[in-house]
Amino acid sequence: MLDAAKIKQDFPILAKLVYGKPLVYLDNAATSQKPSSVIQTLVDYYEGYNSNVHRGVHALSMESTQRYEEAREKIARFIGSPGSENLIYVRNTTEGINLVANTWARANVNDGDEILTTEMEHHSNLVPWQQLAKARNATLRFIPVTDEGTLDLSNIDSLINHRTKLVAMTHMSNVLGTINPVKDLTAKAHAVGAHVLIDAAQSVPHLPVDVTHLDCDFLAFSSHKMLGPTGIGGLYVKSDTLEQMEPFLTGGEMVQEVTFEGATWNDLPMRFEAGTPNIAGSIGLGAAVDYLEALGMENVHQHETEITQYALQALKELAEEFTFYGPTDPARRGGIVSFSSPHVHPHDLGTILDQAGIAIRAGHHCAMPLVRDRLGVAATARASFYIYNTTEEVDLLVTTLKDALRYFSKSLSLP
Amino acid sequence: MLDAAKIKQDFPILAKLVYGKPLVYLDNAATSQKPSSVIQTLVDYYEGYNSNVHRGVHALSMESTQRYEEAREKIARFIGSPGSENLIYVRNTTEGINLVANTWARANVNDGDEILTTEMEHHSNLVPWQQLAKARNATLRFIPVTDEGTLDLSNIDSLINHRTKLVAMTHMSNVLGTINPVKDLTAKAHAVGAHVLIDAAQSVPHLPVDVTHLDCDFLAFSSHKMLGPTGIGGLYVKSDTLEQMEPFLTGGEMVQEVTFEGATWNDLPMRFEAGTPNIAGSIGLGAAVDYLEALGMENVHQHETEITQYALQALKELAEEFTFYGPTDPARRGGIVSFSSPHVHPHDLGTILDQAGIAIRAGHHCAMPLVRDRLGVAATARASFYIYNTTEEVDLLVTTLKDALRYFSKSLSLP
Amino acid sequence: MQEMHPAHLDDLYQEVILDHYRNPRNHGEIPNPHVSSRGFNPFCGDEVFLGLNLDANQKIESVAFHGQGCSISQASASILTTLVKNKSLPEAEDLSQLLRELLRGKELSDDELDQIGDMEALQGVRQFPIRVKCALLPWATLDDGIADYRSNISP
Amino acid sequence: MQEMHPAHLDDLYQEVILDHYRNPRNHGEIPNPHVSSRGFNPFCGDEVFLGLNLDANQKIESVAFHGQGCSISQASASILTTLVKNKSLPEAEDLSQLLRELLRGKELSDDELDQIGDMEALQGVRQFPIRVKCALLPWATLDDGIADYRSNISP
Ligand SMILES: Cc1ncc(COP(=O)(O)O)c(C=O)c1O
Ligand SMILES: Cc1ncc(COP(=O)(O)O)c(C=O)c1O
Repeated sequence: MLDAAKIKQDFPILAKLVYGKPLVYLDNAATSQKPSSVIQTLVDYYEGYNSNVHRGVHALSMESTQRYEEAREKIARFIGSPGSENLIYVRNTTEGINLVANTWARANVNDGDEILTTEMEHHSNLVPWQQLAKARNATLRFIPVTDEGTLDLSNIDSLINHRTKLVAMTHMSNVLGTINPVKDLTAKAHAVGAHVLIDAAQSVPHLPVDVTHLDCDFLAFSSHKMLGPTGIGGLYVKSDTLEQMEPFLTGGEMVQEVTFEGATWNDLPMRFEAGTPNIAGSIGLGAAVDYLEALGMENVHQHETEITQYALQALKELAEEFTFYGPTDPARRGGIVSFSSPHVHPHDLGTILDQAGIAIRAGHHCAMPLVRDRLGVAATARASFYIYNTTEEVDLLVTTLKDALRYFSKSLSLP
Repeated sequence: MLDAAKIKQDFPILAKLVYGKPLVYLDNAATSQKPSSVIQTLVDYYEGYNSNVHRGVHALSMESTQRYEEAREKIARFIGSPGSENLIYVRNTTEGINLVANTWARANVNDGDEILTTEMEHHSNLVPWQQLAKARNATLRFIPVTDEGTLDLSNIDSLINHRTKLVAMTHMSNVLGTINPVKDLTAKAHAVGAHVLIDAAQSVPHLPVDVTHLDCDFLAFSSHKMLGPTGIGGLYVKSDTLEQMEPFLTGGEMVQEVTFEGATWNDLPMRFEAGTPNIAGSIGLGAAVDYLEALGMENVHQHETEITQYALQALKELAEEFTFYGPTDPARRGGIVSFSSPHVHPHDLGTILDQAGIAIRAGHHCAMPLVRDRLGVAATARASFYIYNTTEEVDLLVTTLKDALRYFSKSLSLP
Repeated sequence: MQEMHPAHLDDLYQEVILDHYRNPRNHGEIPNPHVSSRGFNPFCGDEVFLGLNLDANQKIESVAFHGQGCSISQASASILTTLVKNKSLPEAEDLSQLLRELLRGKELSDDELDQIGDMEALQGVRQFPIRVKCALLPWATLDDGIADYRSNISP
Repeated sequence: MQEMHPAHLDDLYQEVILDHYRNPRNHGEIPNPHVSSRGFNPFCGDEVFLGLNLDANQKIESVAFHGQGCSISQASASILTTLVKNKSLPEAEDLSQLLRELLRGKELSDDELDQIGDMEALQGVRQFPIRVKCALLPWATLDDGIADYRSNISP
């Protein structure tokens, strides 16, 4: 396991007290905390070389452009991209997916075609495809989710068929923690000529991810969930597809030449980056990648697997009062544990845990169809782990959950 | 005039040396520098209450949501918006304009309609309309620019006519410094039932801007040009229009309810903000607004007018070797001075000034049609001022320009 | 971070609240209600369905709710049903307004306190700003239902 | 900020460079050239048009350029025209490659230095990384033109 206590020292926020109690941050699937090195990178940028990129002849602009593009190279390498021109900077995973929906998909998905997704998607990898299917008169189909919370692949060979133009699926569920067999599904999709988009919002921060190995056509992720700043993320697009794509947003930076009548497009990936980018954010994400690479993504994943196993074991004590969601096989899941109880609503659990300094999330986790229609509850409580979480924190979670249960179902005062 | 020397102390970067010389930053139209208060706001966010917004029940999430929405209220007030729900957070001006092009304009501009813009637009307020005109079979027309660099309104009553659906124009030119009579033009446009979009990338940072007074339908601006962080900006939309607009990007945050079949949209302005936003950036922009409001936008504008007048006066010495662009009437222009010389190419000027620690921009300033087709040069050199610039800096600019001229046209060594 | 003061869970989860949560009053559905509406909080997924029937004098004769959600939203809905019965629609709206004021921190007069019954127990929610919208959800749903009803009878 | 060392303007603007800039060689247009291309730098707007004719032995018989841009891009274009004359296309491409290496910091052999003539004066550009693309623009334009020409004669 990682030395989480030592790692914690790199995260200033984790030294804070909440209501006088040490912060136990278990809401990492929503957003992660940031190490000093990332925060300092932002300060260094704004105090040292802030300047617009790509067009300046002065010292500041040269430096900001160089660091901005170095960050791109670093991030591209981190996800195994063959080149940095395959990595488009976007605001977040959501924008990355919308970019694909509005460019490649709009041009390639037609009347009668099928888009295949899964029952466990985040709204960001569902609503854009609902909209696209409506606009192009295509059909949106779903890979079902088993009761255990894994993809039900029993009918996959009919779900992925010659009408399938795109398979859009999450690498790891933000509710169940399930890690999906995206490489196999990509191979199946390619066999029928379909493209594949991977929502990697939960995987790039937590697992080794290699787009070349996965062979996917598109992969989107968010900086804020992987120790980096808010407002930045990446969309990887495979070269052959990228070269065919028409621009999405237009304006400064993404053009080659402009006349009053029309414009020609700039080289890749700038063609997809209109206007002044989130320069500080990109360089900050580069620093986050440095931090994660120094730990090693295999170690990050292993740490979270161990914490999750520990948590699932510890939570067994509560198995009578709580339902726990997601695969039982630890090899098939990441560091996310969702649960609910008929005795205490997740929202009330959230408040009680908050008073103990423990931050979890309660709700539908932007996956309403999965939570409401498939799990059959209006909300779950969710604890999600990262590199700085410890088994002691899990112990505190379990103890406080017990207190909450007692508070709600038996006596009326907390111990 | 503002006490620029005192203001400088608030900007850490302005204390830096470039090649051993004090930084003279005259590239403010590209991006501004940031005061400590803005940088500290980012640090406070990441070290103190970083958390995803809108959905959390824990202390960090409550605080981040509250600060994020307070910043929105502050920014909305700053531009005179009647309510904060009229202010959509976007990445930059470019995204704001594209949002309008892809929602309202796509739904309301039809075959045979006209979109009116000007010959002095930044690519970001030109290319989206070229693309829209192509997609909707509409005609893009241009208000010409006079030789002095102002809008030629002699034919305005035929340019704004019953076919005009949208007038999209810049409030202030980023090349010429010209301030356009956007309020009058908005009234004219409304008289024929057209909507009005104002590109306020150069005005909101430098002039008092009040959307209620201007009565425009859309107004877009960028944080990075107004002391704020990169990767954030605002799009104001008037209520009646906003309520009719269909969403642009879809996914998390912008939905009300989602089923496997479809989705309903969230309240305004969240309906237009898909995915995790640039939370730190928004709060940082709020801090930038605080800083500007403490100075007073009237004072900011006056300071820049005075610096510009001083510069135009001082540069008169060079009138034989240089062409200066833009209105001669100081009341009609902001703090931007573009110039070119047949003796020294702007790019070479940029390098020579850079070696003296002076940052200017050289090129087409993302307004190629204006610079190449209307001014008739491939590039200009541009000095642009802000609150921290002083007359001493202008003096140094003038001296160094003289050195450059001498270097290129007469002798071969710098003094 | 702002200084966060520990609030008192016992103030939030007062016995009255937990009792309404565990034993909701007027839980169920009214067939063909005169006024009906659904409230939904997109951020947490809480949901309240409210139905009510009016008598000949336009007073609320019967009322019922069902839904899913946290103790606060469900208890508040239960409290609502006990308070609005036999009230006119404007009187029900006044109660809704009173709760908003209570939660905004206003001190209520003795007269007002008399009217609000168990609603007083929702005062503890003030210390938990994020839960205020839970307490208001059923009341906002009521307001919506009444507005709909009015626009339907006088189009 | 990284430590920025003052570079030497006199290294960038060597007399040879300024002379080519002020008195460009082979400036103009070749009617119906065998090889022709246009180079454009979208970030600064520099532009170079290049045309050349080949003799019966596929050697460059005549060459001319015109365009707009800074002293470095225009001087580099002028130098290019003086160097490629009487060269074969592969030889011209080798020169282009040599300039790239020179600007990347490679030390050239005496033999190589002999070939590059006035191009040596472009060495000073190394100290001004942002200007490297100015020096390369005409040569990239040449490479593009040759590639086009080849794909046209053997489709
Ligand atoms: C007038 C004008 N419009 C639009 C823009 C585009 O701004 P941004 O790059 O922040 O989207 C700029 C800035 O370069 C500008 O000066
Ligand atoms: C699986 C998954 N997809 C997509 C998203 C959306 O990410 P963002 O809000 O950064 O666009 C999230 C995060 O909430 C997620 O967990």
